[in-house]
Amino acid sequence: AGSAGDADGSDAELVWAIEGANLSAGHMDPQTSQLDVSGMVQRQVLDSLVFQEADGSFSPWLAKSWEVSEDGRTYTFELRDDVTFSDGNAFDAAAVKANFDRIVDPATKSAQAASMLGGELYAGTEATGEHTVEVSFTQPYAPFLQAASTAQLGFWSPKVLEKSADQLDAGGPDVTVGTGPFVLSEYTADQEIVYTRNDDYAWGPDGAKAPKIKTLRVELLPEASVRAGVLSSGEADVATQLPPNVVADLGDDVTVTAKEYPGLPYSLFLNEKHGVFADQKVRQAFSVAIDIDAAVDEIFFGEFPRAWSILGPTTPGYDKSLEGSWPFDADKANALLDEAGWTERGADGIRMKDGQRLSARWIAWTPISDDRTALANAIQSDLKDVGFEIVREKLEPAAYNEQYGPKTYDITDWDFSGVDADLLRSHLGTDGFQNASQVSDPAVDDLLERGLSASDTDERAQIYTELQQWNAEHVAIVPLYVSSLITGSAKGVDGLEYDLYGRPLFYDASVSR
Amino acid sequence: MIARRVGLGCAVAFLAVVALAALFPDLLATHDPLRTDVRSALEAPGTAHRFGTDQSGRDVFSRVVHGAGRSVGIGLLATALAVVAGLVLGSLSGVSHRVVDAAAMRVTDILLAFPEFLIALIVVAVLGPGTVNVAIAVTIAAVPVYIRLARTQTRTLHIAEHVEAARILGVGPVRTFTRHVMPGVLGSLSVLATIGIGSSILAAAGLSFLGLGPSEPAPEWGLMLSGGRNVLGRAWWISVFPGLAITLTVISATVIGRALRARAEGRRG
Amino acid sequence: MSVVHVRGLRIEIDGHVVVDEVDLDVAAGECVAIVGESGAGKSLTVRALLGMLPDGARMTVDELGIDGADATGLREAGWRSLRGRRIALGSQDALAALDPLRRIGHEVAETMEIHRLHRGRRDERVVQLLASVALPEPERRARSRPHELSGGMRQRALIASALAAEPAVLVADEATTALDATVQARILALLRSIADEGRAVLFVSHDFAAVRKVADRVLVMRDGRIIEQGSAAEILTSPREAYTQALVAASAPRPRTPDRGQGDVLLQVRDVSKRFDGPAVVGASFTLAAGRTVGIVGESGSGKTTLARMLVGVERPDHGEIKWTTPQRVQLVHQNPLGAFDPRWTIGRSITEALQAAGVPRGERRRATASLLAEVGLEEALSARRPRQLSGGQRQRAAIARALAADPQVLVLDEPVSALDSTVRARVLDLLARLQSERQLTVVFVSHDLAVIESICDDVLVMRDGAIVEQGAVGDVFAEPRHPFTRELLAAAL
Amino acid sequence: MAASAALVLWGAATLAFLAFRIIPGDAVSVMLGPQAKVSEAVKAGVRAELGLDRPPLEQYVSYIGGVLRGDLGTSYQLRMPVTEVIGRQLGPTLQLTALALLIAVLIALAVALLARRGVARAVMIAGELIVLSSPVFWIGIVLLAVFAFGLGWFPVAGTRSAATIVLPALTLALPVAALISQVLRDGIDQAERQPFAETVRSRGARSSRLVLRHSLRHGAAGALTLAAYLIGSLLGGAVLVETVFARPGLGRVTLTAIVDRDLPVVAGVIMLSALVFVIVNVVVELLHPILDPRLQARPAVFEAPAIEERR
Ligand SMILES: Nc1ncnc2c1ncn2[C@@H]1O[C@H](COP(=O)(O)OP(=O)(O)OP(=O)(O)O)[C@@H](O)[C@H]1O
Ligand SMILES: Nc1ncnc2c1ncn2[C@@H]1O[C@H](COP(=O)(O)OP(=O)(O)OP(=O)(O)O)[C@@H](O)[C@H]1O
Ligand SMILES: [Mg+2]
Ligand SMILES: [Mg+2]
Repeated sequence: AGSAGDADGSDAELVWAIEGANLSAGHMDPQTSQLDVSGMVQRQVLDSLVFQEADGSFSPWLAKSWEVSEDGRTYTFELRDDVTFSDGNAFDAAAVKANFDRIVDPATKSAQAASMLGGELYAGTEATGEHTVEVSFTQPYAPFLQAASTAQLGFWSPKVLEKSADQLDAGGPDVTVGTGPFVLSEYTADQEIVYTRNDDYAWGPDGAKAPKIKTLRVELLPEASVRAGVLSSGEADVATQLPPNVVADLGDDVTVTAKEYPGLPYSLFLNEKHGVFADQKVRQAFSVAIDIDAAVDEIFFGEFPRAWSILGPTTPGYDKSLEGSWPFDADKANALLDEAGWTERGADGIRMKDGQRLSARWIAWTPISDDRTALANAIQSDLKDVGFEIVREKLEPAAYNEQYGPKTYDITDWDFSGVDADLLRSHLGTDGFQNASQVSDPAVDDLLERGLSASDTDERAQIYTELQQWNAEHVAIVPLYVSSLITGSAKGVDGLEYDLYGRPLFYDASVSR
Repeated sequence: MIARRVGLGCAVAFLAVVALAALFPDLLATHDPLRTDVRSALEAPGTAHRFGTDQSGRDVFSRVVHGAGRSVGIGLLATALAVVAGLVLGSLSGVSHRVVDAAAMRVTDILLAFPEFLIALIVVAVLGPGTVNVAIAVTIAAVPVYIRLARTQTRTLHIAEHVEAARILGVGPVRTFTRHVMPGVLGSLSVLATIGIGSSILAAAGLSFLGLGPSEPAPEWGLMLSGGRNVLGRAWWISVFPGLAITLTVISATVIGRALRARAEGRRG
Repeated sequence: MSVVHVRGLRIEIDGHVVVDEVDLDVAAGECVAIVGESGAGKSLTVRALLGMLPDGARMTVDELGIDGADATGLREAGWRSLRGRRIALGSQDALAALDPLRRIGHEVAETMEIHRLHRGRRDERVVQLLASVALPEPERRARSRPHELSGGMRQRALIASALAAEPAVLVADEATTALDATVQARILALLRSIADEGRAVLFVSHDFAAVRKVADRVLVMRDGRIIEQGSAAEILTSPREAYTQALVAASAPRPRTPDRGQGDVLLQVRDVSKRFDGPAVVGASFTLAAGRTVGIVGESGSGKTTLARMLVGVERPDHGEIKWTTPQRVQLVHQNPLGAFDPRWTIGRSITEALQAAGVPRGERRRATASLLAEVGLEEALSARRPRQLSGGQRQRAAIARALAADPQVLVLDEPVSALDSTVRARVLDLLARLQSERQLTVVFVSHDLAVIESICDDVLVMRDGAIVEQGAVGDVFAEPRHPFTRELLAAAL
Repeated sequence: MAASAALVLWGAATLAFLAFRIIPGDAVSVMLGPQAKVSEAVKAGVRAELGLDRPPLEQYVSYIGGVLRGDLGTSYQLRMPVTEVIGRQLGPTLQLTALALLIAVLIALAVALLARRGVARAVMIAGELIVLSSPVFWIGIVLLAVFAFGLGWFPVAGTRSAATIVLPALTLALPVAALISQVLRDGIDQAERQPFAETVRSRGARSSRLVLRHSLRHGAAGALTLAAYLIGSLLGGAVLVETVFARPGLGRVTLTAIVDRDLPVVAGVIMLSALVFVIVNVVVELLHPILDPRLQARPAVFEAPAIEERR
């Protein structure tokens, strides 16, 4: 696909195939969407204050330098003065304030970005000079720098925020306007996003200038086999979100990069305020009734490790001691369920108690990949063996939200990437926006609070270890496996880099045939 | 002639097997259709698993057998509902006052203007996905066709000479309607319905394929086909057997329907 | 020297011999008619002369010469060069025999195209041909399509197309059967003139009246063999074979039934009109006396059926009055007996239903059915059959039997014999005459066949374009027609 | 004709409007983003903005008014005028369906004309039965497996090279071709059973002349009506084919809109489909008398073809 124009390839086009099925459902704005894909694609347009290097350290980006106050509550950024949005507006302290204020504004309906910006803790942003900005929090907020390095806290042109903020979720050429290395020049929902080089770009991370390729064409191909197919046939240069089962078939010309997601592994969330999971014994039984090792190993061809904790092994604060601590044990599961009083059996072998079936309803959000479907089948089958019925409903986003809102399910599932263990706050905190298990435990809230303000690395690690152990006993979340973002790039693609989440970065990418 | 007989025989025999599978799946199935065994996932057809296993190690043969009830059931249910609704609405329209009849037929014509599959999709959009909703959607999509046929047949029969003859002989209107008109209409509808079952099965499979029908792990042919399409190169059997099941069932229904129609039209063979 | 020369023609279909030992000669300028009952093998014989037998038919012939060419062992390609060029076919229903989607001119010109004749002058030739068959306004008609022409005009156009390549032989298979008597007469005259111009004409018919008008010689076929032949005069006046005698007798005018005498006036019809898309019946007035048989006669579409249906009450007049002086049980026998029975029911069940509607108690219905069937001369076993499993004559009898189930006083019969063969027709007419006298029925009899009307009716109404143009006793009207249309009808029929 | 057209369009608009009203649940909650913690006041604002708080009749009148002005409303999800959403995706689907129709007609003609009798005919009839009894997505998967994954003749997906459209168009075309060739063959057979066929042969014509000059035209009338109906149904098929081949287009938009309950877009698709029906029928009504002059006198009727053929 990449067509070499000039000798330096400055007219080159790089085609990048991604899954992207849900982008059109109002997920084009990382400031409001909680989907990974949203940040992944809009990284081309959105720059951040700081850049997080592969070793986890931070380097300047839109901010030349920064300072954290003694009490850990105020971050002062010294901004570059040569940055402009692609619509010509200057990037300055006011733009930072406009964006951050928008994110936390309840009318914006932002969940993830708002939470990364501290949520309730966010006290405000002050432009103390034209290019100096102070972000303050009501209490010390350690994860902020990491948050500030993500696309979720990237910057839209203030003009857009003023005039057409409501169109940002839908996205479009004159709406999706940032300071990034590319400009979104065309967008056809469910089809493709075309990014064109921002020729003026000179403020990239680590001194990156305008990209080498002229056009980055993002093809939205929900079918994994099709993504693999276009990569093999040369129609696409880079394909991400490849499932392990196609990797072997890709051929030698394709370079495969797999990067384990940091953050919360793919897990099941057991709703403890609803139905049978109110009983901790039932939750524990559930977690040991599944032969996770076998299922994950077979279904993902040994490519992905099974998860033992609610943090992935590459996440700072990971508690390695949990490994092997809750192995598959059907007998134990049966014993626990007996103890919990589910001793009768229905005609179909499902356990009963007081005329009620031991049944849990799992809502899953579409689209669902084949391997996750296979995993779910295995889970259902294993649980049926101990007399536990799982009814799984596959729901389209709108229908899913109808159930998710009032929390009328027993189980739901997802993984959540994040480099900072603070992401647990959104999943286990009483007010967490992803608290699908409906955990409400003052001790947990206290731990999360302390993790937030602790600036000492060891102290934070200790806090998050406690949280992981709390879950291991309490079983609000059943982690299943740690997935990787698998990206294949065709021969001729050079200079592709990856961020900490394994997403390709195109600052230096080039393509030649 | 003989080939056609043989074809008809095969069709009847195949549908008999499908019916057996639908009513008593456990007689034919070799495994539990829901039982996974990840260690033997993606096994090729062989002695242990006649049609191989899928990604979760479930037995494809048993799933095809157990899927018969749902896949064919939706088609049958939808067709039966459509025939009943069509018969009632169409024959009522056929005997009502001209204005009522004209209005009813205009509405039907407007519905007929839309592709059946699009109507089914829209109905599912309104009702939400699910087995029952798919059956309803397919019914609604098919019903205008039956209404129109029932109405035309009622009209034709109402003025047909043999009905008129009965009337002249003094046979009462209700009796004329129930003895001469209704059975005639029902006869044409059921012939159409035999062919319509095939369409309904296909439409339902299409909706399942799009993920709007029954959901995993329930065995359903359209869904199974959809589930295997990403591993076609590596495990063709996951898609191929349910696909064949759909095709053969629909062919059989169509062959029988055509034979019935040929008989109804009086030309034998 | 005969233009058509056949010896030992034999045709088998699916192993059955349907035509055997047929010898045939037609000379130029001669018109030979083949007559015989339906299914006798007439059509197959003449189709064999064009090499156009249905799939599955096998033909063997000792000698076969067409216009001097030996056609004995021809293959399809050879036949094609004969067809149209040396021997041409004009068949029964001209509406269906001309491609309805093409212009008449193209249809006529097609034969010339196929045989590459008259290149460059075809349009001219087409007009000439159409003129030669006496089609009015030939230029305009060449641009018309078949549905825009009347039946007679279509038949002319079809003959013109058959003559386009100047074949030596013209085969006319039932070329006049579907036509009204008046039109039929004109076409027969045309065929005669074609023969007189020097072509060999082979005319197939089961209608002796038509044969009488055109044929020089007549061949009588039965069960695939020619059983008798001779000059038209010989065969028609002194047939040797009993079969031929029966055929001739059936086609000959039937003896008139004696006048039945006037009873009380039963029905008064005054100024009745009915429109559908156009007027169907216009200002009809007449009276019907008890015990009489009234014939309604007229061309197709003249409103006969509509009037009859109004008498029975299944159709209401728009204007005017139909008044029975005393309540009567009136029954209708439909034009098409096949349609008049529920196709899913056995004949017996249909008759039983009629008996039930007439109030016959359940226990007696079986016996009554049997006696009704016996009355119309059908075996009781036939009551177990469905309408399709009966022959045309049997169906018509069954329809009459069912009408009798209601014990009618007045019977309205719509074209009860038109679809029947002449021999079968005679039997049904006899049945009707007998029933009428046995049951003292008053009968309204619709027909377009004057001979039938003359033989069975006391009075006649002549209809044209919905209006009754003449009425009176059959003897008077037929002897001294006053209206020009009646005269035309009578002239055509005789 | 104009009246029938208007009636169908009005019916479609009403149907589309009803779809809005029947949907269970609150349209506003459905359209607001995931996990939206929105106050009732905000919801009421959105509702007012969309006019959902007005009486149904008023909403209906304003909806029909919008339709008359060519305004189909704004997509809930894409926040774009529906006309624009559809307009953008119409191109690929139009290409796909037009090519499919062309392929279908060519295949149908070839099959109906060339496989007239004998074994070829029996094979074709069996082939048609198989194609018509197989779900279109299954046909697509088989074609993909054989020609793209197996033989590698065609690319698996994508939109940019011309070759990518071949398999999807063929998938969409096969069932249509099978239906048309069935009807065409029946029509030709029926025409050749009519007495005029005998007349034509009695003139010395070859069977090729009979078919090409006479019976094909008879068969074409039925096939044309059917083809017209099938043009509409191609849109339904496009949903499946575009999904299987991961192609962009109206089918995908329809499916996404249905899944996301983006009702203005669904309504737009309904209107589009009615418009296609009307246009196609107008064209067919104009073509029919050319094929069959007997129809000239008859007033135009909007009718779907005989029932058994609607598969
Ligand atoms: N295509 C055919 N297949 C089988 N049998 C046929 C076919 N055509 C004619 N026959 C049989 O051949 C015999 C002669 O038929 P033919 O059509 O020559 O009779 P016909 O004398 O022309 O009768 P009609 O007066 O009814 O036209 C009949 O018994 C008929 O059933
Ligand atoms: N139900 C009807 N609807 C519309 N037009 C009708 C109807 N019945 C008869 N007509 C028309 O009325 C006219 C008279 O028809 P009718 O059937 O009475 O003629 P007929 O003399 O019986 O002709 P035939 O000898 O062909 O049976 C015809 O022009 C016919 O087309
Ligand atoms: Mg004949
Ligand atoms: Mg009549």
